[in-house]
This record gives sequence, structure tokens and C-alpha cells, in this order.
Amino acid sequence: MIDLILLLFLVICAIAAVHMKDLLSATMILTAYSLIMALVWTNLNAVDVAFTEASVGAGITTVLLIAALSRTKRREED
Amino acid sequence: MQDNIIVRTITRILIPFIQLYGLYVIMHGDSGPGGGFQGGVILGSSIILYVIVFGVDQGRKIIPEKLSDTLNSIGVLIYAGIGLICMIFGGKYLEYNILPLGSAHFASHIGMLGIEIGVGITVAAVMITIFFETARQER
Amino acid sequence: MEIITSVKPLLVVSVSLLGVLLIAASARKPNLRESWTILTALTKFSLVVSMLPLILKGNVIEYFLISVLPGLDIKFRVDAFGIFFALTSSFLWIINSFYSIGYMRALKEHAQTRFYVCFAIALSATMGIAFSANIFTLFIFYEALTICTYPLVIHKETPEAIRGGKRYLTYLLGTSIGFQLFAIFLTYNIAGTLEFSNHGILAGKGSDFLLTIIFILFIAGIGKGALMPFHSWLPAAMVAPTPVSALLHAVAVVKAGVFTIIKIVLFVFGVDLASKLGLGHGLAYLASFTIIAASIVALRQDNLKLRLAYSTISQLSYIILGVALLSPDGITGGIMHIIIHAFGKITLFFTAGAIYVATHKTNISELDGIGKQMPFTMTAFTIASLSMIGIPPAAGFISKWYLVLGSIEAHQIPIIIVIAASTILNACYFLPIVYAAFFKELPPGEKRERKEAPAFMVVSLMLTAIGTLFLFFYSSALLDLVNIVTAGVTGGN
Amino acid sequence: MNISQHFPVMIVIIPLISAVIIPLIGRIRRIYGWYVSIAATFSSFLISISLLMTVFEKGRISYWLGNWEPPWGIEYVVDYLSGFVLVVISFIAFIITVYSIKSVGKEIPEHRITPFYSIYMLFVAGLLGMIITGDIFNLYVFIEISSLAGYALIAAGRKRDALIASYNYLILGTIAATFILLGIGYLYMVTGTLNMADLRERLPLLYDSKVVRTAFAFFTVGLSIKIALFPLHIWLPNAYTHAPSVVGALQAATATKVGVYAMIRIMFTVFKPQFILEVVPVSQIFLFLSAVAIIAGSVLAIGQRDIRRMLAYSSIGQIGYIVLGIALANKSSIIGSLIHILNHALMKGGLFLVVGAVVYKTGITDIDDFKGLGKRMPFSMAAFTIGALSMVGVPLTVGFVSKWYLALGALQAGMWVFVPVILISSLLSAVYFWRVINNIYFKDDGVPARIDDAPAGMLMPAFTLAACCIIFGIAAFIPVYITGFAAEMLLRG
Amino acid sequence: MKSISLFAVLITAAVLAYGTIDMPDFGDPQAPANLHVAPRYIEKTHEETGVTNMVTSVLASYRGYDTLGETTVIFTAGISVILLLRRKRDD
Amino acid sequence: MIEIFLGKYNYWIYITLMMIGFYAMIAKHNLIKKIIGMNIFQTAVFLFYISIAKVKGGTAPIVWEEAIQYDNPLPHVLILTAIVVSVSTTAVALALIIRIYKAYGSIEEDKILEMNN
Repeated sequence: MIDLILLLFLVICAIAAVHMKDLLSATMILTAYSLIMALVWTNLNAVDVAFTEASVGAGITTVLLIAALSRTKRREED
Repeated sequence: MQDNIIVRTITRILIPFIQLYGLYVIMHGDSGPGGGFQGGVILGSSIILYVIVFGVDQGRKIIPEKLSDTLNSIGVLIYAGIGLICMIFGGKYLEYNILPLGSAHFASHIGMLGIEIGVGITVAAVMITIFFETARQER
Repeated sequence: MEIITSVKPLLVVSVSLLGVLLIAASARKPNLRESWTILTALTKFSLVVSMLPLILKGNVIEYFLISVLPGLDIKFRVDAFGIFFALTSSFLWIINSFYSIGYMRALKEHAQTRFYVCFAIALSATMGIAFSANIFTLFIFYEALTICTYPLVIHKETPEAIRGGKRYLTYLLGTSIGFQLFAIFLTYNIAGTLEFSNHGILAGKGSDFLLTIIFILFIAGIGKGALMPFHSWLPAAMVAPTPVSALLHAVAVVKAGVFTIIKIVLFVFGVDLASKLGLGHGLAYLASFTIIAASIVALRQDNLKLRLAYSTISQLSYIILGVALLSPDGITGGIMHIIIHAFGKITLFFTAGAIYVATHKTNISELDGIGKQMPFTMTAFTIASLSMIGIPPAAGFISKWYLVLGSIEAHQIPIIIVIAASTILNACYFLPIVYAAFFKELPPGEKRERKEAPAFMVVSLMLTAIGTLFLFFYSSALLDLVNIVTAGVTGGN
Repeated sequence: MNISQHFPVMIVIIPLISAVIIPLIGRIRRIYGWYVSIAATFSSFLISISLLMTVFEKGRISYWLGNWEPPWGIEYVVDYLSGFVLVVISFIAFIITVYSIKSVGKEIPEHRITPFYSIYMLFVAGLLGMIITGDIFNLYVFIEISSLAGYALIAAGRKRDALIASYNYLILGTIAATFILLGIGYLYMVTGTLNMADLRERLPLLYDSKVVRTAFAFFTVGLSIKIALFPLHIWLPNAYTHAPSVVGALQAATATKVGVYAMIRIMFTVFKPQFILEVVPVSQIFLFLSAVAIIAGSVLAIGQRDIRRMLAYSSIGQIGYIVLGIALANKSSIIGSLIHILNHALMKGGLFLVVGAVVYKTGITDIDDFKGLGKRMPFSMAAFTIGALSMVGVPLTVGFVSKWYLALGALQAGMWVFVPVILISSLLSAVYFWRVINNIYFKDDGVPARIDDAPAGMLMPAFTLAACCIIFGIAAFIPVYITGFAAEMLLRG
Repeated sequence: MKSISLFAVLITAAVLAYGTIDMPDFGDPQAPANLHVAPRYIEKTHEETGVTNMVTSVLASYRGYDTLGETTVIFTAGISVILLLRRKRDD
Repeated sequence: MIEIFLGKYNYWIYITLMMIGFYAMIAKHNLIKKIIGMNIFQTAVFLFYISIAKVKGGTAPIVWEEAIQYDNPLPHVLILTAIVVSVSTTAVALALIIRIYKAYGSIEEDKILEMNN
């Protein structure tokens, strides 16, 4: 059951991340997405992968995205 | 964040622990979760944390460009080099068992540890490099 | 019949390539450069002649160079038909070289080195066509000839020349790649070989429908034959200098085209197959149409060179017509017409060039009384015209005679009518020029004085005119050669 | 230790290690990076020849990495197919490396030269790894190495257009790679293995499985993006046009070829030929797409002003040829495809190298500005002309050989409609190259007189490639012999 | 543009859905993926490589070469970023 | 029908996620948004791989005395590699974006294309 809830969260996060106009918020939601994904994988016994995703997906990718945002623009234009 | 004393102090205290943990993760990839890649990322992120708090220029003083560039290469060289060493001792590429280190188990253990260290070095160095290059503000 | 292996065919082809190097190396010294041209031409001709005795004895000379792919060989083979064509071209090249020297120097043309170089390469390619042992080799030299004559066609580099050159290339490359290559490919597929053979290689292979398609593709693909409707490159190429036109019309290009058509009809399809499928008749009617239509168009041209160009289109179809009759006499007539037309037409172009060099006139309506200024030139013109019309003692009579015999042999009475009609048309477009030149008065303001072109040119055109007469009286040697061809393709197994 | 038994892994490891060493050694002197690259690519080339010879002596070579037997470990496989492609790609990589230094020095900022060569070698290592691997996941890893390196290489120059071209390539390339990853996952899910040979044995039982079909669909779509098969080609023209010249040459000559190679591997050695021919008739779709690609690529190329963009569109057409041969799936057509891989690598590489030399000397890329370049840079333009001739498929160039076999294959498969497609596109390519050639040789104004020919270091590589076009066009039996074995191996059911 | 993208997405989704129908059920121990190659990793890891984490043993030993590739990818990314972003050094 | 859905719900979710990412990659004009989409897209594929590896009643693939059944370690390894590839691609893409912004002053694709013409 917990699986299904987490998976639903994933979908919500994905849609929100794509939909957000504020790129910083989108990045943060992407981080949440990665973390939930890591949880799902832990649940599926893929501990190594979850570890990696937590450190890379939620860590490095976020840092890089923010660094890139700080050098470009924060908002998506229509 | 350069002028927030609390953050600066905590960062100074935390960084050695993060690094220790990173090394632990690299070394214990064989018996638990983790390995060269995850450990390398953790090591790298400790430096990234330092740079975020103290700024790029200060960070470059700790890890000069030359050092991180060299480490990039060194890691892969260790990895590929271990493979070549296996060949020199008559095995196939990356066949650790052949290394003359007593038992085949031990040899294979050392070989894997070696490549994990290689991976860790490269990953940490590349993460630092990427972050330095990405985060450097235009003047 | 013996097959003799000899390197001579390769030498004939490559000698002018060697000449190219020498010509290009001496670009700064015109006299030296032109001597090389003449020397190469003479060497080439003597090499060809040296092979003649063997061929007349009924032998064949072969030389295998390399095999590109299984079944696609580069191979030379000198037979009676090939050497006939090679003799014609290599001999006329000598004369044309002399003429070119006179023409180019008189007009102080630019890029003369390029001109001579391309000329020499064109002759190499022509020899390659003449001595090809298979369609693949022929195709390579055919394309090479197209490409190396392009710089000659656009020699003047005026916008008009470029446009003409573009059409020249488009037609020739387009037809050869689009149709001929396709046909070669299909032939290879169903016959398994591309070697020319006296009795054809396609008999009994593939369905009638497919063979007919291949035939049509071949005929459409050989644009150099200038059969209608693929003829319009020829008038377009008239922008070229006159020696080039002579090359195109008499020595190399269009002759290579009809040579290829004949090779295809006789040596790929074979007389038996072509008549069985009725392909000869179809081709004969297409040729007849071209003869009449081109003659009528020629009548309406005022530009002398253009009129000659349409005349060529019409005359080429005589050659094709003769072969398409598929009877021994018809084939003899057609093949003989190659050399006879070559001598006649080269003379006509030489005179057109001479008139241009001497008086800068290009239109027929301006030629009134010019025979008084240029008697030698116009005498030559008259002789060549007679040959074109087919009046003895000019050589044209011989080929027409054989053509008529051939049509009777093939029971093709309509063809005789066509020949008769076209003879009248030929007379209609040539004789008025002769009449105007000799019997009309000069336009007011022009003096009755000698205004001949440079000696190089006049001598050349006189030589070819005399050649036309000579061919009439001494045709038997050539007929021997042609008989070997006809006996081979129509004889029993 | 017998070094030759390790050749399969050495051919990838040598460029890889050199890529790692270059940033270290390049600090001492920049030029050392180039020396290391030359040494590495040259040794890879030598090793590839040795491997191909070993394959002919002893048959398929299998190298177990880490000595784990497949399917548990990763296997390196050298057979006729991969041996042939290895030789082609490593040869081209070597030639372009030799060529690169001058052009790179001009087009890439000085401080980026060392990382440039490092990435360059990673690109080469990635391609060679893709060719030699016998494990589909390892294939994915090397696809990513070469792709990532490729994105960076395209953006390495000074032009800002290159950045957006590279970015778009990155997005599409990532979609492609992820599709391939997904396909691998699907195959693994139903077979439990990642080894190509093992998959080949296990898959036939599962041909009806929807999972397998979906996997196949994702593989083909992913690889079609990588090879820029029409209509998934949109990334290619910009990438080739704006990349630095050396990168354009390298990408055009190698990257898409290796992509096609991967496609052949998936279609014929992971799946069996019967899968694409009988089980799911995707070959029909590919036939259609490739015919459209051939024509569309050529037509689009005609309209281009920038020479590199023209060459890029022409590449799209050429890829169509290769895919056509694969989809026809008979021996002749596959020989045609494989020779076309060689052919296109040689001629497109050569053409881009010449364009690079022109950019190096004059900075022009607009075809209209090429007027009179034939006089200023005669040698470069000679190489260009040879490449163009080969592209058109003129006999005696390797382009003719491949088209000939493709057409043969089309006829053997009973799909004669593709023969006109091949012919028409040859004509179209003649048209777009003619524009360039005409400007180069037959127009006068434009290029300033102070321009002289490219330095020998750039001319020699371009000429080597051009010479190979001709050598393999005349001695066509060499590639035909090798690829004949490869084709037989692929078609073995 | 949006509609074309949506179309492409839907087509891809349809293909994926089509493929999913024949998939083994989620978590099925008898799924082919778990039967062919994987059992050896699970049963013999300790014996053959002497480590207890199977992921590590497969990563570093059985498929060690993939990991070399992975490290190379990271290295490529590092050099690419240097190539793209690094400015001329002042010295 | 219902089994198809319930027995494989992980797969359906991964398809959904993948399509969201895919859509963002090809339909969005903002270059960074495309990268966000790319991460979602790739991570969805990783979820698929991990789902293959799961065995009912299995434990994490680390040798352990009490375990009866282990999950399949191979997909985990593959995905470790794939994650690394993913982050590398992201890094290169971001580097490109920074350069693009420096050159064009915008990270909107349509505006940049306008500027090019």
C-alpha cells in the first residue's frame, strides 16, 4: 500500500515539476521527486541504487541546477 | 553566506565527518550498500558545501584547479591501470584473481577495492570540477 | 580469327594522356605546346594504323587491364568496327589540331592550354570508346568524354556559353546516368556479362518485354547520338569555338554516340534478337522522324553553325537508320556514313570557322558573294555540301547508295521515301548557300579582294574536302574493313 | 604475456588511457596532446588490421573481460563485420587526427585545445567500444561515452550557433539513448541475459512476445535518431554546419556509421534476419523510409548555400542508402551497405577535410563565394572533386561499387523500384555537387589572389582519403571480399 | 508544436502499454529475468569474489568493464564542462 | 483486464512518469525545463529496471544468513551505471545552457531560434 501512495506522489511531483513556472521551485520539486524515488527503491530492496539516487539525484543534480539557475534566469517565460 | 558565523562554524565542524563518512562508504562497498561512486559523491559534496559557504575563491585555495584536474585523470588511470596490471600477470583485462597476492579471494578483494578507490577519486574530483566551473560567477 | 594480346590499345588510349602532361608543362611556350599536340596526334594515328593489318586479316586484339568487380572489367578489344572509328577520329584529330592552332592564334583566345589539354583527353576517351571490350569500359570513357568536353564547350565563359554548357551537361549526364546506367545494370543482371559479342549477349535471356525496356533505356540513355527528343544539347553547344564544334560533330562526341548505339544494337542485342523483337523497325522509324524533322528545322536557321548543327542531327540519324535496318547493306551504309559524314561535316565547320575568322560573319544571309573573297574556302564548302546531299563524286553518295540498297533488302520502301525526301531537303538548305556565295553580288561597301583565313586553317579545310572526294574513289579499302564487321554480325554462327 | 591475445581490449583501452593522460601531459606543452592522440589512433588502427587478419585466419574472436565467461561477464567480439568496421573507423580517426592540429589551432580557443583532444580521444574510444562489444548494456555505456563527447566536441568552437545545435543534439541524443536503454531492459526482462550471442539463441522462442516487439521498436527508433534517419534527422544539419571543421569531419565520417553498425548488430545478430523480414515486417517500413531519406536528403541538399549544410543533408541521403541495403536484407544489398559505410566514411570525411582547409585558409563556407577557388587552392579542390565524384557514384570510385551492389540487391529482392531511386538520387547529387565544382573551376571572381593552397599537413590526409576512394573503386574486390564474408555471416539464419 | 509533441508522447505511451501486456507480473520469482544469468551472481558471489554485497561484486568484478565505462562517462562529463566553461587562466 | 492493471502497477506508473518527462523534453521551450524533464524521463526508466529486479519475498542482494531469496542484483548494477550517465548528461547540458545564456541572453528556445535567423 505504501508503495502505491509513494508512486502516486511521484506522479504528482513529476507533473508539478514540469508545470511550475518558477524554475527554482521546479528544481526543488525535482529534488523531492528524487527523494521519493529513492524511498520507492529502498522499498524495492535496491539499497545501493537508492543510496546513489539520494546522493546524486537529490544532491548533486539539485546543486548543479541551482548553480546553473544562479547564472541564468529563474523564471520560465511563456 | 560568507558572513554567517553559525553556518561557517558548523560547516567547519561537519566537513571532516562528511569526508570520513565518504571514505567509509568507499572502503565498505564490498559488505554493505555504497561503494566508490556513492563515496566519491559524498567526498565531493563535502567540498561543494565548503565552496557554497566560503565562496569559490576560497575553495580554489583548498583545491587548486591543477589538483582537481590531476585527480580527475588519476582515478580513471588507477582503474584502467589495475586492468593492465592484471594483463601483465597473465590474466584477462580486469581479472583480479590472477594478481599474486596470496589467495585468489584476497587478490580479487584488493582489486575491487583498488577500482573503488579509483572510481571514488574520479567522481569526487569531477563533481568538484563541475561545481567550480558551474558556480563561478561572472565578474 | 585469332585473338592477339597486345598492349597497343592501352597505349593508344594513354598516349594523349602523356601528351597532356607535356602540353600542360609547356603552357608558357605556345610553339612547343602546339608541337606536342601535333606530335601526340601523329603518334596516336600511327599506333592505330599499325594495328590495321592484323585487323584486316580478321584478327582481334585484346588487352585486359583490371577487374573492378566480378563481371565489370576494364578491358580493351580492337575489332574491325572499333579500328574503323579510331582511324576516323585519330586522323581527323591531326587535321583538327592544325586548324585549331590557326583558329586559336588568329582570334587570340584565352586559356589555350586548357583547350589543348581537354582536347587531348577527349581524344583519349574517344579511343577508349572505340576499343572498349564491354559496356562497362565503354560507359566509363563515355562519361569521361562528356566531362572533359565541358570546359571546351564553355570555353568563352560568357553567360550564354555557361548556359549552353549547362544544357550540354544536363542532357548528356542526365540521360547516361538516368537511363544508360540503368540499362547496363539490367543487362548485367539478366545476361551475367557485359562483353560485346558478334551475336549479342541478350538472346534468350529475360522476357521480351524486359528486353524491349532495356533497349529503350539504352537508346534514350545515349544522348550523344542526338536522336530526337534528346537532341537539343547539340545546338546549345554551338556556342563553343569552331574547332570544338568540329570535334563535337565530326571527330568525337556525336560519333561516339552513334558508335555506342551501333555497338548496343549489333553487339549487345544482336541482329537476330533485334529483328525478332521488332526493335530495328522502331529505331528506324525514330531515326526517320529525326532525319526529316531536323532537316526542316535546319532549313529555318539563319546562323550558319546552327544550320550545320541541325544538319548533323539529321545526318546522324542516317547512320542509326542504316544499322536499324539490320540488313548487311544497311549496316554497311550506316557505318560508312560515320567516316563520310565526319569528313564532310568537319569541312563544313572548318569553313564556318574560317569565315568567322576572316570576316566575323556568322549568318547565312550575310554570305552573299563571299565566294569571291574566299574562293578556296567556299570550294571546300561546296564539295562538302555535295557529300552531305549525296551527289557523286562526293563520298556521301556511297553511303546513301548502300542505305537504299539496305532498305530494299529489308523490304522497307517507306525508308527509301524518307531518304529521298531528306536528300531534297539537304539540297534545299545547302545549295542556296553555295549559290549565294558564288553568284550573288557582294553587299555594297565590301571589296572584291582575297580575305582568306590563316594558312593553317585553309590548308586543313582543303585537306578534308579533298578527303571527301578521295573517299569516293578509294572506298574499297574501307569497305573491306566494314565487310568484316557486317560479316561478323550478320553471318552464321 | 602474449600481447596479441589482448588486442580486442587494447583497441579501446589505448585511446581511453590516452584521453586520460592528455590533460596531464597537455600541461607541459599543448602540442603533446596531439602527439598522444596520433600515437593512440595509429596504434588502434594497426591493432584493428591485425584483428581483422586474425579473424580471417581463425574465425570469430571472443575476449572475456575479467575472464568471466559470457553471458555472466562482458564479452568482446571481433568477427568479419566488426573487424571491417573497426578498420574503417580507426583509419578515419587516425587520418583526421593527423589533419586536425592546424584547423583546431585556428577554430578553437587556445586554452581549450588540451581538453578538446582529451574529449576527442574519448569520442574515438566510445565509437570503437560500440563496435567491438558483444554485450548490449556495454553497447549502451559506450554509446553514451561517444555521445557525451560528441555534444561537447560540437560546442567546442567559437560560434554561438554551435551551442544551440549541440544542445538540441543532446536532448534528442538523450531521448535516443534512453529508448535504447529501455529496449535493453525489455529484452533483459524476458530473456534474463544481456549478451548478444546469448540473446540470439533465446529470442526466437519469444518472437511473438509483445515485450520483444516493443523492445525492438525502441531500439530501432533510438538508433534511427542516432543515425539521423529521415524524418528523425533534425539535429544533424545544424550540428554538422556549426561544429568546428575537424569535428564536422569526424562526426560525419564516423559517428553515424557506427550508429548504423549498431543497428545492423541489433537487427541481424541479436535478432535474426527472419525477424525483420517475416515475423514483424519492419523491413518494409525501413525500405520506405530509406527511399524517402535518399530523395529528400538529396533534394534538400540542392537548396543549401552553406557548403557544410549541403554536405550534412547529403549525409542524410547517404544514410538512406545504407539503411536501404540493410532493409533489403540479401547478400548483395548488405555488401552494398557495408561498402557504402566505408565509402561514405572516406568521401564525406575527405570532403569535410577539404572544407576545413578552405575555412582555415579563407574562412568562407558559402558556396557562392567558392568562385575561382580552383585556381587558388588547386590541390585541395582536386581532392574535393574526387570526393564529389565518388559521392555521385562515378565508375572507378568506391561510390560506384556500393551503389552497384545496392541496386543488385534491390533487383534480387524483386524490388526493382529502388533502382530508379538510386539513379535519381545520383543525378540529384550530381546536381548539387555540380554547383560547387562549377563555381570552383569555371568562375573567376571572388577569392582574393593572396590565398594559396592549404599546408601539407592538411592536404595529405585529404588526399589519402581521396586516394582511398579511387583505390577501393578500382581494386573493388578487396572490400567486396571482406564484406562478402560479413554479409554471409549476418544472413546465416 | 505542442500538438505534435503530444502526439509523439501518446504514440510512445501506446507502444509501451502494448508491450506491458505481455510482461511477467511484478515480483514474479519465475520471471525469466531472475532465472538465467542472475542466479549465479546470487549463489556464487561469495565463493567467486569473496565479497558479500552482490551489487558490488557484479559492479566491480563480473561486469567490471561496464564500471570502467561509467567512470569514463563521469570523466567525459568533467572534461566536457572544463572544455565548455573554463576561461583562459590569467597567468 | 484488472490483473493486467493491478499485477503490473509499477509498470503503468513508470510509463506515466516517463511520458511526463518526455513531453517536457520535447514540448517545453525553456532549456532548463527540458533538463528537468530529462531527469524525470530517465529516472522513470530506472524505476522500470528496479521493478524488474524485485522478487516477492526477496531481500536486498547482500549475503545474509537468514535470507531465503534475494532480489536480482543485475538490474541494480545497470542502473547504478545509468544514474551516473544521467548526472553526467545533466552536467554537460547545464554547462551548455550557461554558455547559451552568455551568448544569447535567454534560455527560451524559440527566442534563441529567432535570434539565429
